Amino acid sequence: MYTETVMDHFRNPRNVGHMENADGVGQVGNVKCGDIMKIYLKINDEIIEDVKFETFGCGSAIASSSMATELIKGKSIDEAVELSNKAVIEALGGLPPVKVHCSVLAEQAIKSALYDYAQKTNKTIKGLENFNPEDEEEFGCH
Amino acid sequence: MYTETVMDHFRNPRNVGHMENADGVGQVGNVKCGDIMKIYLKINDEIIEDVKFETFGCGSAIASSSMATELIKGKSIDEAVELSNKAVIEALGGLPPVKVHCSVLAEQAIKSALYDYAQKTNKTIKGLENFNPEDEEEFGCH
Amino acid sequence: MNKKLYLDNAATTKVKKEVIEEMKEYFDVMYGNPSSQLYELGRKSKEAIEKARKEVADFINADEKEIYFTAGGSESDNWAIKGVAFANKNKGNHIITTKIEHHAVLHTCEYLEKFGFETTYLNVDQYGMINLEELKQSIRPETILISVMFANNEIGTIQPIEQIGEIAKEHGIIFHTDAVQALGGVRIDVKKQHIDLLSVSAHKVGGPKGIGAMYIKKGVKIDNFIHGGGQERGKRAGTEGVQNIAGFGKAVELAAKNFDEHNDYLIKLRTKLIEGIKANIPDVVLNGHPTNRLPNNVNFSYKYVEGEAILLLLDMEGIAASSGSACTSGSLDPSHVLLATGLDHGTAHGSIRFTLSDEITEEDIDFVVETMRAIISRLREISPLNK
Amino acid sequence: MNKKLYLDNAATTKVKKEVIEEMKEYFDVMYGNPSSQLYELGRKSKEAIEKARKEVADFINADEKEIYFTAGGSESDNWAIKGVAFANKNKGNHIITTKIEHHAVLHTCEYLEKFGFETTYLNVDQYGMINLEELKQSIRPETILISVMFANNEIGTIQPIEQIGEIAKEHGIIFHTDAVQALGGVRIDVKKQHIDLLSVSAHKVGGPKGIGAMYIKKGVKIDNFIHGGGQERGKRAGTEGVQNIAGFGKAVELAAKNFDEHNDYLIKLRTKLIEGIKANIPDVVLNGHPTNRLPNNVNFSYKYVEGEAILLLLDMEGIAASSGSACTSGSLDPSHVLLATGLDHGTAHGSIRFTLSDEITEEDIDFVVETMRAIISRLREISPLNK
Ligand SMILES: Cc1ncc(COP(=O)(O)O)c(C=O)c1O
Ligand SMILES: Cc1ncc(COP(=O)(O)O)c(C=O)c1O
Repeated sequence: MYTETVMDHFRNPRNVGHMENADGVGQVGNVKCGDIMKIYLKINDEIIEDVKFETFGCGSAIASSSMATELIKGKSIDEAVELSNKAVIEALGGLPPVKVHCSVLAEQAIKSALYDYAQKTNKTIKGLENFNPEDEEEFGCH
Repeated sequence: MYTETVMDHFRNPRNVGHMENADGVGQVGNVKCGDIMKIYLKINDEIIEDVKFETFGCGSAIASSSMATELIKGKSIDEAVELSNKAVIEALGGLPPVKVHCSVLAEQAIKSALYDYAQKTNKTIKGLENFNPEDEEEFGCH
Repeated sequence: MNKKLYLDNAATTKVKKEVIEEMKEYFDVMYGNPSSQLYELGRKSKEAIEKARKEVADFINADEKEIYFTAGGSESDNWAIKGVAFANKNKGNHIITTKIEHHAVLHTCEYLEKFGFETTYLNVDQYGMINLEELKQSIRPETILISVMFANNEIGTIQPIEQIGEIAKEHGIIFHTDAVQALGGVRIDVKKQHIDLLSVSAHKVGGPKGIGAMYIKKGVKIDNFIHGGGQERGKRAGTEGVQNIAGFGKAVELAAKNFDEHNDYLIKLRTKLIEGIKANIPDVVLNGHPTNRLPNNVNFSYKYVEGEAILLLLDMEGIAASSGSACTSGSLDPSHVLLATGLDHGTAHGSIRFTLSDEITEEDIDFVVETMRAIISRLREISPLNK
Repeated sequence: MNKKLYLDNAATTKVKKEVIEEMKEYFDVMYGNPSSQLYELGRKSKEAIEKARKEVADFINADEKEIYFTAGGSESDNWAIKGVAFANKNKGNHIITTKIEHHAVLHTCEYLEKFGFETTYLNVDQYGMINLEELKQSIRPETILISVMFANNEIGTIQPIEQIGEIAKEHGIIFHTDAVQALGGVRIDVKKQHIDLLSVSAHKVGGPKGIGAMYIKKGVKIDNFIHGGGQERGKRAGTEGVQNIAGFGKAVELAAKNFDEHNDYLIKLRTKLIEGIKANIPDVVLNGHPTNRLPNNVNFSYKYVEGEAILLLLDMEGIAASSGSACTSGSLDPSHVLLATGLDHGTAHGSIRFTLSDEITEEDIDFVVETMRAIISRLREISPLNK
């Protein structure tokens, strides 16, 4: 049911872990729905120097987190903000329809972390003007 | 579903055929129900010297006719009148429940033929006082 | 005893060698539950089901998503009729079917009376064909379902399905057809024939017993029949009989592959048997349509004799067939189908159906004709009728 | 990769060798239709069915005449509930069942709402046991059916069936039990336990998929569910899946023969697995009753991790199991059974069910414990929870 890339990122997730003194942290999802993603960013000169994630969730949630972190690592904030769930799905070689929400969560988690960074540093990030980290709470499960 | 005796009497029915100048003829059943039995009797000195039957019907109808004729052949009228469908079933080694009516038909056919003999000869036969060949028409099928 | 001749293929068929082969591994190698997609055994089972679904869909020109596996023709018929009735009760309570349907349709319609549904049973002519004018005239504003069988199981008559489909469509009425006997013997094209629901069963085409399918055209409003787990895309609950489904798929694949060749051969045999019986046995009546009939179906009534007795004598010669006689079913009346074609009870009692298969040869047909000639003449000697 | 360990025997079982052996000849040797009693092939099929019927009847202390074959547990459940509801509507419209039934029961009860029926869903305690007092208090004058499962498919909890039967009997209410999971693992005695209707399925006890049975106590008022031909003494239409029925009979025969030995062994394995997991993995919750549970069922929740991820990693180690996580079923919520026992959503998402079989050894159990220890600790490292 999962592509080889999904399985690879699930089995050997990249960028797993906690980060002390992160410049931005975002967490989305909730226990009730069975998916929580937490993203930590280390940002230097508008560049995402390092990224870590922790995820509670199914295989595709872990793989989506892993892939999403890979896709933004070393990229500029502007590039990271543009990361869409579609891009994550594409990079994973596809996700089953019932798992698409995992890629959405990954996108949201990264935006959340960037938002947190913007808040902490009093910056505005282009593309996050309308983003509200509270919003996704309203999604309900899936 | 049939005993060996039934199959034997069906395969090699005894006393099949038409009889010219029979002393008594009885026919019961109807085409609608799929069973007609016709019994011919040759009676001499109150003894059934010969008996023939013709039957339109299923295997057990033919076997019942055959067995019933065997059971009364050479017997006295009094004995023949006492032939019950149970005796036919017993002699056949049993009949499936849905086929019991075939043995009833055989009993009725013989009684009918004896009744016909009694009518023709103006005799009364003990045991046939309450017999009415028209009755069985009311049975309906089976 | 002679070679055994199985001539009751409308009752059920031998499971084909290739089908058994296909089924094998799903017993103890690929035995996973198809709902378990998270391990390999489950995924393999699911694949087997989807492969079979495609075979069935392709064979009747349906989309795979429109095929649902069931426990057989009877469940499909029950589902179609009850499902449509209960889902469309707000629209109406009237069903149209025919007098010659299988009991799975007739008894279901009768049962629905207790829920306030009414059924019109269309007449058939002496060949078993319905009258399209009568159908049109039977349609009421509250008619929600027309259920007419594709081909009859006893007399083999094939109905004008495409025209019936058109009439149903014109009136916006759901059209179900019981194609259990038609599968493999007649071209089925659910799109061209405007069919909304269609019932089939594996064991009539060389597949295993106890598995069938229903075609449900996308968008047709129908209630579920077996509620429970999410199998069959939430429309038919119950752990799938994977091995049976795989076998069904294979049987359909084979039927599709050899369709013309197979049926041409059967029609040749059928013609030979019909001609042979007509030429050699007096006082017989061919039941069903002379040409518009299933390739494998030969049904005659033999006057003055009764069907069960014929079957027993045939069995002794190693020939398996079936009869429309009441005596063979334990019921009171002979076949409702034969009576609907206008046969009198007596004649109906003396009917025998032979349904042929690929395994039968022309020599076998000669043997059947000769055997029947002997049996009928013998039973007529015993019979008091026609003397 | 290691040896493959199939630990999802509650989902379905491998078909036993002896069962396959028993089924074989009904495909292409004894392939007759059991309704065709006038030739040998048909009679042989019928005999096979009646032999299997006796096995099933004997195993649950029923009369042969009280056993009816169906397409599986789901059909049996649907038949029991709809059949009783539709046949007894004049007496009342109230059904009592539990919150932890299989969907074949729950969705059927929900469906019946549209026909005016009402259902009370009994609560269960943390172990999954119903409360007999609550049952008694739920009974109304219009209650026509109590349906309580014998043993639960997810957590293995066994209900006090005999007491429930007594209560139903006292009140003159029909008692149905879904014994699909109980068959083979718990002693079933329909007389002693006052059971009126009971559902079972072959594929949970080493038989083939797509065949089941219903016990209907003599005299219980129930409508037919699949209408049509006269099969199953006129109570369940459709050409019988003879090969499947023969296999079911054999599977039951084997289950009856090795009952104690088999279950003692499973309980030994179960105990070892439960103790092993408790001793080696922190923050786990045993789901279901500690002792009053199916011999082959082990169900734990592992906090801070999600079930699908566990299953995927187990699959890589060659272990097949199942989970109560929503992610494995495509549904929104985790298992309704686990939630009914009071688990919070998060914990419920992290539940894994192992269901054992004879083929599993004690060494296998050690391997499972060690594998689970590694998997859980790895996933907890990835998890943001409990840090
Ligand atoms: C408790 C219970 N009831 C009913 C069923 C349904 O049985 P089947 O899959 O044979 O339809 C199952 C198994 O899936 C079950 O575990
Ligand atoms: C026309 C027709 N409909 C329905 C059925 C029922 O199919 P099944 O026996 O698979 O339930 C049959 C066969 O028995 C049939 O011939």
